[in-house]
Amino acid sequence: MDLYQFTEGIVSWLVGIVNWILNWVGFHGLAGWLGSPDIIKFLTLLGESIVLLAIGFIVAITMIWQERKTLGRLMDRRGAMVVGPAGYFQNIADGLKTLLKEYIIPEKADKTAYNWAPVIMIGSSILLLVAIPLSGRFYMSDLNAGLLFIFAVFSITPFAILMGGWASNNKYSLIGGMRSAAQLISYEIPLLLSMVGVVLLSGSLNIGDIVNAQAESTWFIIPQLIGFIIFMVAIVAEVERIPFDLPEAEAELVEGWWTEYGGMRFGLLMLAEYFRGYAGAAVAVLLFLGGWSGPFLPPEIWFLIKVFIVFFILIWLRGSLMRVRVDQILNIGWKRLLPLAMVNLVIAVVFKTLGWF
Amino acid sequence: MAEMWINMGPQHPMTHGLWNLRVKVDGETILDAEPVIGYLHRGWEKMTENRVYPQIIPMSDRLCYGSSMTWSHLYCMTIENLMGVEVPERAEYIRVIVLELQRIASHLMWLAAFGTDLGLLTVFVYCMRERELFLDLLQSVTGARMTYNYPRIGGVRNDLPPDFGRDCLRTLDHFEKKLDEYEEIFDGSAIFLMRTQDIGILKAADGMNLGVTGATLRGSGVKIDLRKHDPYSVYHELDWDLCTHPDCDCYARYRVRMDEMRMSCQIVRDALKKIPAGPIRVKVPRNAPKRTAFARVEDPRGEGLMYVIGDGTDKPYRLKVRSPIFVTVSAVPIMLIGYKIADVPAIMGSVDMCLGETDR
Amino acid sequence: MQGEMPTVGLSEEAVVEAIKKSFTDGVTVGVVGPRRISARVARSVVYKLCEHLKSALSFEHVSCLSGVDKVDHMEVVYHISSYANECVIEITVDVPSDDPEVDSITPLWGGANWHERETHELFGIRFKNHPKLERLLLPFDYEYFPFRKEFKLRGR
Amino acid sequence: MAKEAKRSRKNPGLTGYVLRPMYATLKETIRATLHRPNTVLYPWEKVELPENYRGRPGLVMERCIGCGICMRICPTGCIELVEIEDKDHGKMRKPQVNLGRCMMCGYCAEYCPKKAMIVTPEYELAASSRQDLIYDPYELQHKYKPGYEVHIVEVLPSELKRGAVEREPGREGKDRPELDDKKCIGCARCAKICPTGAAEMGQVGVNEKGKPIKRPKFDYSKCVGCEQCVENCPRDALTMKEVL
Repeated sequence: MDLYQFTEGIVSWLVGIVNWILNWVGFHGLAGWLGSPDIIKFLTLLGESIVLLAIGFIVAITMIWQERKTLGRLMDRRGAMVVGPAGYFQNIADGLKTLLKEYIIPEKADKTAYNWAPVIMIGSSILLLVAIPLSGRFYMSDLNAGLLFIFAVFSITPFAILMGGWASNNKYSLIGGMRSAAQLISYEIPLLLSMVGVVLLSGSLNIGDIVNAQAESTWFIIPQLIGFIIFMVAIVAEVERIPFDLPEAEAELVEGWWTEYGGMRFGLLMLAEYFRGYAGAAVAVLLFLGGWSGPFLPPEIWFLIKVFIVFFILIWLRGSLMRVRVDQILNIGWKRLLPLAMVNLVIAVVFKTLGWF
Repeated sequence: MAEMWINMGPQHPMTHGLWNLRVKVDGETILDAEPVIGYLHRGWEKMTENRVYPQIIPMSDRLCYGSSMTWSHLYCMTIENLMGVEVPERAEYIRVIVLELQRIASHLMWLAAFGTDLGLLTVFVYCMRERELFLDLLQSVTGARMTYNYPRIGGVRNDLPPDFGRDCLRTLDHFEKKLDEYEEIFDGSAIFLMRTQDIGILKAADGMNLGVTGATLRGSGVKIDLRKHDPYSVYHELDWDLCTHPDCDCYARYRVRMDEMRMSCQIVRDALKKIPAGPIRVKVPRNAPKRTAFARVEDPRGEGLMYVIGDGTDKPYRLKVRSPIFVTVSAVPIMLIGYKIADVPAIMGSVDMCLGETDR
Repeated sequence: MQGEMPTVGLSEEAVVEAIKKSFTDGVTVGVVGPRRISARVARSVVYKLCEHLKSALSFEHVSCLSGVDKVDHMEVVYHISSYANECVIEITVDVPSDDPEVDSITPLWGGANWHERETHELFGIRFKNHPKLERLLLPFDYEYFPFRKEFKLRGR
Repeated sequence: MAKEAKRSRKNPGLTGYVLRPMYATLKETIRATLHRPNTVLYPWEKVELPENYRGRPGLVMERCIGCGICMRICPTGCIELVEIEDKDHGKMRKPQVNLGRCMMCGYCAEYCPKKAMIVTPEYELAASSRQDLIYDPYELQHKYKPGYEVHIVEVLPSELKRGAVEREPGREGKDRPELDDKKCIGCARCAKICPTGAAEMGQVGVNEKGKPIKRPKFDYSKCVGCEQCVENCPRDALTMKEVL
């Protein structure tokens, strides 16, 4: 039983109850319309997306909590600790606080673009969740080219950043937005090239197939170690975390393109940041670390454990590395990662031709 | 992108205080820079003209929040020069010890801020943790954590506490181990080297002409340290070397300060070994003679100088403070021009800003 | 100058002798202590003296430049130090109150730039040939010279 | 002579070098997780203070003689003398401290001749209004513990030259008032104002009209050098003589 059937069951049951009430009241036509398969399908998809959003939200909140606690230990301090068990509800309290903040739009901002940038940001981030399965049975959509879809959606955000940075009418924001565009061209190509090796070995762009291929042979981190490293470096740039968080470089650009966003917009951007962090870690797990495969525990739990471990690496990087400069990220991307990615591709081809996978 | 002026400050994470760096950028490249200061101007020098000599000691603590001991010590030394007072030897040794501990604490605060400027918050907490140990030491001597009010005209306020030598040595041993760890985090990181090497070049000739002093100038390879070349207190009796680095860039300044922390540990150890017994404070006259005097010290940030004119009363006629950062900031444009806007925090972090003494 | 500094330079007496030889009028100079030289200079020769100090006697560094209001006249006090000779010269220049103007030494040492700007705005002493004699610390619309003695503080 | 840089310039690469800081922070993380983190949970636990910690000034009421030295030395001018009813002495002047201006320099305790002003280790001084921060002498009172008072341990320069050892100065180290006999008019204001009773009026003779001529006599063992007599003298007949 997968997520669709599960949700369909619940929806059918609920619709059955409602139909019984409607029939009892006497609205037979409405009950018949509600019971039709199209409506059931629509309601099922709606329910599925709510479940998915809730899970994404919980994972993001947990990630923020994990980041706070882990970063706290990295820095020899405690992190959030007062609200809730071990400070877990602190993020929810912070989220509620952002809701209560004043709603400020800079006077000279381009209002339309300014308002739409966070929407695109959070929208694209939620769209990422659609394509990421938690397990072979817990997914929203099983796309044939799921991997391509994920990275296509990933690449929307620099556009939102550029838009928001331009619309804020602030010099820092503008520079932040421009940096985002510059960063995009530096990491995107090594990222995709590092992925190509995995695609070659598994022979599919479908995420389920890739995971199954790993379950059959071995985790792709073993033949594709170089690819994994390149992927991790590039995904850090992709989700804009600290060695490569140039668009919001705190020390030089205040908060970069976020500078003028306050209140719940800021909260949404923050949430989107962690959605993307979740998506990045999830893709790393799916491509290189065997996805949801693992003994004893349910596959969903295994998947989330692996995601949190990969996210721990991202936090660890943040806790021990400095920010690189904008011209240096181009150097890293083009001069170091790209040749390495080529080498990695050759390795994949050799493995494939030797017939080991 | 067209050229534009960006105001970095007065409220900006890079500033470490309240000042404004106007930079003219073309894209990301800095074409021109102009520091704007004065946001913290308190008229300190004028305020001192209405206070009697001992009352100015706690005020001079407030000149710099990072290293208040050096400033109150400099003030006391200036007034001792003015009054012609001879300070007991034990007091001089105690002063050297607390000054060097203060130097370590100040450099640690600089290192913490430098790490934060480059995007690494972890080091901030680590450095503050170790700074806390030195603050605890200073607190056990002076009774306060930041504004010590410890040196007095003609000596120091009170003697060292009984177990101070033992605690101090233990702290220094622990600290030197931690210093290795910082070097692992900074020097071991390729990103740190990428961010600091060949950035913010200040040639030795430029630096000397622009009046830059202290670790910034020693980072340009000039072997000048006032503790060596204009010795005050008992520095000439202690065994130590000055630290320089020939690279002229941010990395060299970082290296010099790291070496200086080690050297300060050595000075403190040596001073604890050589400290004599005896009186710690001598009574000074209330009124200063009619003449002028000045004193120079090697502040953690550079050369500090105070120039005082006595007019025969118990208040100074004029007290002028030469703050090292005041001059270094005026030399900042030459370090910044031609680099990227992302290098501004690295360069400004490497000169160790302190606005309290700059604006006075 | 990169890297190496001359470690042994002139002694204080030699510096004083050299100044006395080059300047006969308007300069009284003497050694006041170890590594300390004091000089009182007329307004007209201060720039020439500084030029001589910089070029011939290797005084590289302006430590300090302060203005003093002596009610009937003003003074500008230079502390110029030499790394090579390891000594500091304190040059006092008298400036009349009604025409407070003195030659700027910023063309010689860039380090004097902000000191002169500060002295200008706090005491109203003008520095001739200064590249940019503008406000530095005080607000732009400030009308007084707050460090002059005629400016009384409110509190005490 | 100078200490040269230890490390030569490195050619920064991408991998390898990144691992060293990561290893260093990981060690620190494990240490922080196994032991406890370095931070102090402030409202629940507090840092131990050393004995001589300088918090707010305190007052030992019985010792205070109201000489006003603390008021005079205070750099911020936060101490004022106010009149209160004392049980034994009737009206007395005692210090009142405005903690909103106090900068905890400890000068009042250091210069207090009777060690009535002390430094207490209290540092949590937040109040809800500025008025609450003005501590009158009763609020200022604090339980005395040895170690709260500050002593000036200074030697006279003349003794330093003779190679004296450290000691706390007695009365002879204090500055003392001196009388200029010609200016004195015998108004006895100094004797009235003297908080210690060191100045007493004594008859030194009779003038041509047969009225007694009175002059103050100073008992220097009692004098604390508070300068009140000097300040209140209408004819400036008294000056402080410094003992050096």
